[in-house]
Amino acid sequence: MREIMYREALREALDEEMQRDPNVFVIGEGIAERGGSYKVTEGLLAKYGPKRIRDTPIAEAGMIGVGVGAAIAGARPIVEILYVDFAMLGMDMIVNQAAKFRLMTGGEGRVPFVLRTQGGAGGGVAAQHSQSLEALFYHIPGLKVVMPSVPADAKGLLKYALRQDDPVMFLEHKHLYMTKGPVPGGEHIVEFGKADIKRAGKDVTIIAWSNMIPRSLEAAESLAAEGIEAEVVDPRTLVPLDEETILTSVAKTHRVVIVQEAVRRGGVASDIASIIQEKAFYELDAPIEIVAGLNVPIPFNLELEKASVPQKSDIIAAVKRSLYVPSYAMAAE
Amino acid sequence: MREIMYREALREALDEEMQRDPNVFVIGEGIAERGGSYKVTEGLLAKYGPKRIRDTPIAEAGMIGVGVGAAIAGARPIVEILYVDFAMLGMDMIVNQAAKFRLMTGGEGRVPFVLRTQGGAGGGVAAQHSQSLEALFYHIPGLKVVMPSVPADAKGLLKYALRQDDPVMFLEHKHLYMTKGPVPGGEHIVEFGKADIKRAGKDVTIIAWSNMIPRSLEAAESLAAEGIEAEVVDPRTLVPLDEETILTSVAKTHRVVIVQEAVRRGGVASDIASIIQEKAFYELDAPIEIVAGLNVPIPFNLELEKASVPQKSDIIAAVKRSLYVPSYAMAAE
Amino acid sequence: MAAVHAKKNAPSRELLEKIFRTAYRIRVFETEGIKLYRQGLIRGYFHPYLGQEGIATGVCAALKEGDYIASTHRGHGHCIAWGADVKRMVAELLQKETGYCRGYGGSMHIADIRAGNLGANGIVGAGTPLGVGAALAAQIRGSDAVTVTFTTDGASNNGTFLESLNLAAIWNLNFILVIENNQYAVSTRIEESTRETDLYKRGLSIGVESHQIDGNDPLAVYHLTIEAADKCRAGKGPILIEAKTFRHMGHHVNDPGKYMPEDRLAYYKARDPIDRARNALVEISGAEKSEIDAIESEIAAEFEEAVGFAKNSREVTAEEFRQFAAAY
Amino acid sequence: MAAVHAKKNAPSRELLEKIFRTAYRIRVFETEGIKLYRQGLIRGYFHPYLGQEGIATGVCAALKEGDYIASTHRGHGHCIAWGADVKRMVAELLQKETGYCRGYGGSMHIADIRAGNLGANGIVGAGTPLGVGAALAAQIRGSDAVTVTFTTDGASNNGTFLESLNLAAIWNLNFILVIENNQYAVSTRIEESTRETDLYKRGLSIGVESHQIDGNDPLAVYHLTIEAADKCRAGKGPILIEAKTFRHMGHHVNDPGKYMPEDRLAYYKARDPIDRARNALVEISGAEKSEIDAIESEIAAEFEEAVGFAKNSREVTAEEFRQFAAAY
Ligand SMILES: Cc1ncc(C[n+]2csc(CCOP(=O)(O)OP(=O)(O)O)c2C)c(N)n1
Ligand SMILES: Cc1ncc(C[n+]2csc(CCOP(=O)(O)OP(=O)(O)O)c2C)c(N)n1
Ligand SMILES: [Mg+2]
Ligand SMILES: [Mg+2]
Repeated sequence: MREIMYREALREALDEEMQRDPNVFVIGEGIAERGGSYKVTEGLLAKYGPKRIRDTPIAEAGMIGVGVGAAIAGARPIVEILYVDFAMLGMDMIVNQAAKFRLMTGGEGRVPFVLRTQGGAGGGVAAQHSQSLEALFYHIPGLKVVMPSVPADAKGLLKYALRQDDPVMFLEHKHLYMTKGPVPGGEHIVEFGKADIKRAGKDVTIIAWSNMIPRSLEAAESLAAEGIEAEVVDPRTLVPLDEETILTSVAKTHRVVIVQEAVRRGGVASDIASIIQEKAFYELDAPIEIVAGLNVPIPFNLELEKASVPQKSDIIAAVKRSLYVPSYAMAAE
Repeated sequence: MREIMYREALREALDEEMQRDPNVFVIGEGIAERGGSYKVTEGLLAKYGPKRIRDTPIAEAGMIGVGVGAAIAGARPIVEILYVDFAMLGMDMIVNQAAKFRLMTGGEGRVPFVLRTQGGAGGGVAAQHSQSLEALFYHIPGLKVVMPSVPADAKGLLKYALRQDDPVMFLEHKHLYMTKGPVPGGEHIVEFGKADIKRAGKDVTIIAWSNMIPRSLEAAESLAAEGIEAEVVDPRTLVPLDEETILTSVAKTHRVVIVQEAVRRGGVASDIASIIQEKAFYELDAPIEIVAGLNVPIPFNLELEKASVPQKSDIIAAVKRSLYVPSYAMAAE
Repeated sequence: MAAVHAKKNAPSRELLEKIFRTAYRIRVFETEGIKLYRQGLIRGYFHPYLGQEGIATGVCAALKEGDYIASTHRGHGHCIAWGADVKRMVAELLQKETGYCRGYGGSMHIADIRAGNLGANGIVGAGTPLGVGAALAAQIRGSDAVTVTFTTDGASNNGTFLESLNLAAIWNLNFILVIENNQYAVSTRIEESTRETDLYKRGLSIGVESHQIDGNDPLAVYHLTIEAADKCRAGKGPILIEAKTFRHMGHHVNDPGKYMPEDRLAYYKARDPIDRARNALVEISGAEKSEIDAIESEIAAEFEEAVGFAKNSREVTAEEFRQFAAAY
Repeated sequence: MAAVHAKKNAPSRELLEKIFRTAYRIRVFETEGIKLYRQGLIRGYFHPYLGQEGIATGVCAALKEGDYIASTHRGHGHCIAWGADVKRMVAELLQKETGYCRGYGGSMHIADIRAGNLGANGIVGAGTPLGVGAALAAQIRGSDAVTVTFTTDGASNNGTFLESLNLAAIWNLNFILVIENNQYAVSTRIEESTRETDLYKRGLSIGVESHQIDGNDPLAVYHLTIEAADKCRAGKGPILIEAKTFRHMGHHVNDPGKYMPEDRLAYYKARDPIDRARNALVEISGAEKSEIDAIESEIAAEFEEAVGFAKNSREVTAEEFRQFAAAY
C-alpha cells in the first residue's frame, strides 16, 4: 500500500470531503495562502477558493463560535485552532454552546462542527504550546473526541467526522504530522468507537493513543526481545470509547498499562482505569498501571520537557511492574 | 457551638481576611451594592468601600485575567464568577496564565488568586447554569481545587485560600448556601489537603464532596437502619488530595463508593478510583463503585434534572452492590 | 415572518396590524407568563421582555422567510416576533414534551430551530458569534439570507462582541447586530460598565455602519431594519443597530427592580411600545376601538388556549430521557 | 528604568544616550541571538523585535521604578528596555539554570518579575488583562505606579482587548496600552483582519484617550509616554497609544517573511529606529563618531560576555525539576 504522511492524509480527507460536500469549509489562522502552520491545508485555497478556505484574525472564541453557529445553520465547518492550548479561549463556545445545543433544543438542533487542532510536547515550545488537553473535552457530554495516531486513521476518522452531526474535537499531535504510514487508496473511512489493535500480544494490554502509540510500539518491540508480548490497543476515539475491545484484551492478558502524554491527575487514563476495574475486576492480576505526564506545566528546557512526559523506558518499567518482574515490582507504588 | 449558614460562613471569612490584609479585595458582577446573587458579599461594600468591593461588567475573561494580573503584582484578589459555567469564558486566563505562571517564571512569580464560584444542578436553571466542572480544573497542574460541603469548612478553607500563594478554584454549591452548620467562633482555619471523616463506619467507604456530602450522609443513615455502617470521607480539597486518609479508610472497609454530582465520564471520581486501585489493589473486596451524573447536559425539566444527578437511592444501591447484597449484586454492570 | 415592505411614510394597515399584534402578543405572553411563574408552574429563570417589545417586533417584521435570528436570555419576545406557536412556547416553559425543546431547554434556551430561530442563550453575549456563523453559512451556500442577533448592553463589554462583529465585517456578511440597550445589566447601570454609553460607536470603530434608534418605536425599528437588511443583501453588511429601551420591571421575575429610578421608568412607560403600536394602528390606518378590542381579546384567548394545551401535555419520562442520553 | 524627564525640544544627552544604548542593545541581542538559534543553541520559538526597537525603548525610558510592564510573544526588546541583565536573558534562551526563569520559560515567557516585568506571553492578547490587573493592584494599595502593556495589532481583534481596556477605563487605572502595530499577524496583513486599520479608534469608542504615533521614532514615543504616564498619575488614565511600525524580517526566526512587500520593508528600513536614535544622539547632543563606536563596541562585548556566561551555566537537572514539580 502507498505510504503518505499524517498531514497528507489529513489533507486528502479535507480535499475529498470538500469535493463531495459544498457545505464543508475551513477557517483558521494562516490556513489559506500560507497553508497552515503544519501545512495541512496547503493547496486547498487554490482548489476551493477564498469562500471556503479562509483566514481569520486572532480571535479563537469568535472563530469557534462562528463555526458552531454555521454548523447549527446547516453548514459543515472545520475550525483549525493552531494549538489546543488556544482552544481555552473558546471554551465557552465548545462547552456551553456546541456540546449542549442538541440537548437544549430537545434534540432538534444539531451541530456538525469539527474543531481540528494539535497538542503535545516537543521542541521546546514551552508551557502554553505543549499541553495534551483531551481530558477537558472528554468530560463534556456532547463532544466527540478523536485522537488519531497514524495517517490511515487520521484520514478515515476526519472523513467520518465530516459526515456526522455532533461536534468533534479532532486532536492531532505536533510530532505526528511528518510521520508516514500506509493509507488505502480510494474511499477510506474509519468509524468512531472502534478501537484498533496496533499490535497483538498475550501478556499485557497497553492502551495508548496519539503520539503514545508509536512510543508504546517501540516499548513493545523491546519487551518482545525479552519475551514479553504486549498487546497495544489504540481506542482512536476517546468519545465514543470502544470498551468492548479493551475489555476483551484485558480478559486475555489480565494486566493493563495505560499510557497518556497528558498529566496524570484527572486524565483520560484514570477514567479508562476506572471502567476496567469496574467491569473486569476479577480479570485483573495486577493493579492497572498508568504511565502519564508529570503533574506540572511543561518546561522550556528540552531535557526537562522530556522528563515531563512518558518515555519508552517508563512504559517498559510499568509493564514489568504489572508482570511482577522482580526488581520492578519493588518500584511499584 | 453556634450554627450559621454556609453563605454567612463565607462572608465571615471574607470579612475577617479583608480586615487582616488590605491587599485582599473582591470583584464580580453585582457583588457590591447588591451583595451578590447568593448574598455572600452582602455588607462588605459598606465596610470596605468601593475600592475593595467592586462590580464589574459582564466580562468573565477580563475580570479573571485582571484578577490574575493583580495577584502577580502582589495583591490578593478574589474574583467571584456567578456560575462555574461562565468560568469557561475565562479558561485561558485560568489554564494558561494563572496555573502556569509560577512554572514559566522559574518559580519566581506567584499567583495568590482565588476564584470563587458555584456549580451544581437544582431548580431548573438548565444546561448552562447547572454544571459541576471541578474535573476541568483538577486536571490543570498549578490550580488548587476546593469544594467545601459544610459551613465550617467553607469558612476555614476560604481563609486558608487567602493566605497561600497559588491560584485556588473555590467551588461552592448553589444548594448549600442556605444550609446551616456549626462553625467555631474565633479564628478558624482549615488547611488544604486534609480530608474530613464526616461519618465513621466500618463496612464501606463513601467518598464524596460538596453537595454529595449531605446526600451521602442521608444514605448512610438509611443504610445504618439496615445495619450497614458507611464511613463518609470528604476530601474537602480535591487538589491537594489527602490520599492517606482515603487509603486508611479503604484498608479498613475494603469497599468503596465514590459519589460525584459531575458526569461520570472523566470525572474526579474516576481519578480517585484509579489511585485507590493502584495503591490499595489488594485491599479491595469489590469493584469500586462510582455514582455520578448521567453523561448528558442537564435538562430544564425538574424530574429529568433529578434523573441526571445522583440521588440518595443511587448511593444506597451502589453501597449494596459493593457489599454484594443479593438482588443488588445482580444490578452490577 | 414574511416582510411586509412599506414606504416610510405610508405604512400599510396590514403592516401596522401585524406589528401591533406581535407586540401585544408578547405583552400578554410575559404578563400572563409571570402569573404562571408565581403559581409555581414555571421554574428556573424567567427574564421578561416587558417594555422592550418594540425591538423584536420591529426587527422581525422586517425579515424574510429563510432569514435567521439568534436571541438572548430574555428571549420570549424574539421567539414570538419570529412567529413561534405560543402553545409550544408555553409548553416549553411548563417543561412539557410538546414544548419547542421537549422541556429540556426552558425559558433561557427557547428556540425554534426549524424556523431559523437559533434560540435564546444563557450565556450573555454568546448569540453574537452564533449569529455571525449562521450568516457565514448562508454566504457559503450562496443564499442572501440575513441573520439578526439580538444582543444587550451588557454583552457589549464582552469579548465576543468585538471578535464576532469584526469577523462579520471582514467577511461582509449579511448580519445585523441589534443591541437592546435597556441600560441595565441586572442592577448595574450602564454608566458603571462603560464610559461610552453610546454603544453604536463601537461598531464605527471597526468600520461597521452603525445606528442608534429609539427601541420603543416599533415602526421606526422596522424601517431601519428594512434598510439594514436591504443593504446587507446588497453586500454592504454587517450593520449595527443600537436600540435604546428600558425594562418595565426587575431583571427577572423575582427581582423587584428597586434600583430602577422611578422617573426613568415613568419616562419609558410613557413611551410604551405597545401603546405606540396601537396608536399607529389607530391613527395611521384609522382602526376602530372595536377592532383593537377584538385583536386584544383574540390574543388573550390564544394565550389561554396555549396554557390549556401545555397543561394537558405530558412530560418526557426519566426512562425516555435516559434513552436520549445514551447517544452521549 | 528611572525616567529621565526632558523638555520636548531639548532632550538631554543623558536621555539620548540612554535611548540609543537601549535600542542598540536590543538590536544586538536579536541579531546575535538569531545566530545562536541558527547554531542550534536556542530551541522553540524566537520572535525577533528587529525593526520595532523604537517602541520598547521610548516607552520604558519614560517609566519609573515601581512601574510595571507586561509584554508579548515578541518580548526580548521589552525585557531589555526594562533594564534586564542580558546575561540572564541569554541564559534563559539557552535553557540554563541562571536564566530569568531557570530555563523553564524560554523566549516566549521571558520575564523579570522582581523588577516589575510581568513577562512575555505565548497567548496573543493575554498581557492586557494581566497588565490591567497590575494597575488595579497598584490602585488598591494606593500607589501611583503606572503599568504599560505592550500589545499587538493582532491582539486588537481579540476579546481581551475590549474587556480589559474597558475595565481599566471604568476604574480610571494608571494603565497605558501600547499597540505595536507592525501591520502583520504572521503572514496575515492587517487589512485582512479588520476594516479599520487605525486601531487607536477602538480606544476612543470606549471613552479612552487614544493616540497614534510613529513607533520607529523612539524619542517621539518617549515624549508621548511621559505625557501619558503623567496623565495617568493625575488620575486621567488609562491611555491607548498605537505605535505604527514594521518588522525587519519574518514572524519568527524560521519564517522567511516572503509575503512582506519589498517596498514597504525598504520604507521602514529607511526609518530604522536605531538609526534615528543614533542620529538624535549625534545631531542633538553632538556626540562624536568615536563615542558612538565606543558605545556600540561596549554593547557588543556585553553580549559576548553574556553568551560566555550562559554557556558556562548549568541546566536544572531532571531530579531537581521533579522536586519542583512535587509542589503541584
Ligand atoms: C457570561 C455570563 N455572565 C453572567 C451572566 C449572568 N447574567 C444573566 S443576565 C445578566 C445581566 C444581563 O444584562 P444585559 O446583558 O444588559 O441584558 P438584559 O438583562 O439587560 O437584557 C447577567 C449578569 C450570564 N448569564 N452570562
Ligand atoms: C491566542 C493565540 N492565537 C494564536 C497564536 C499563534 N500566534 C503567535 S504570534 C501570532 C501572530 C501575532 O501577530 P500580532 O498579534 O500582530 O503580533 P506580532 O507577531 O506582529 O508582533 C500568532 C497567530 C497565539 N500565540 N495565541
Ligand atoms: Mg441590559
Ligand atoms: Mg502584528
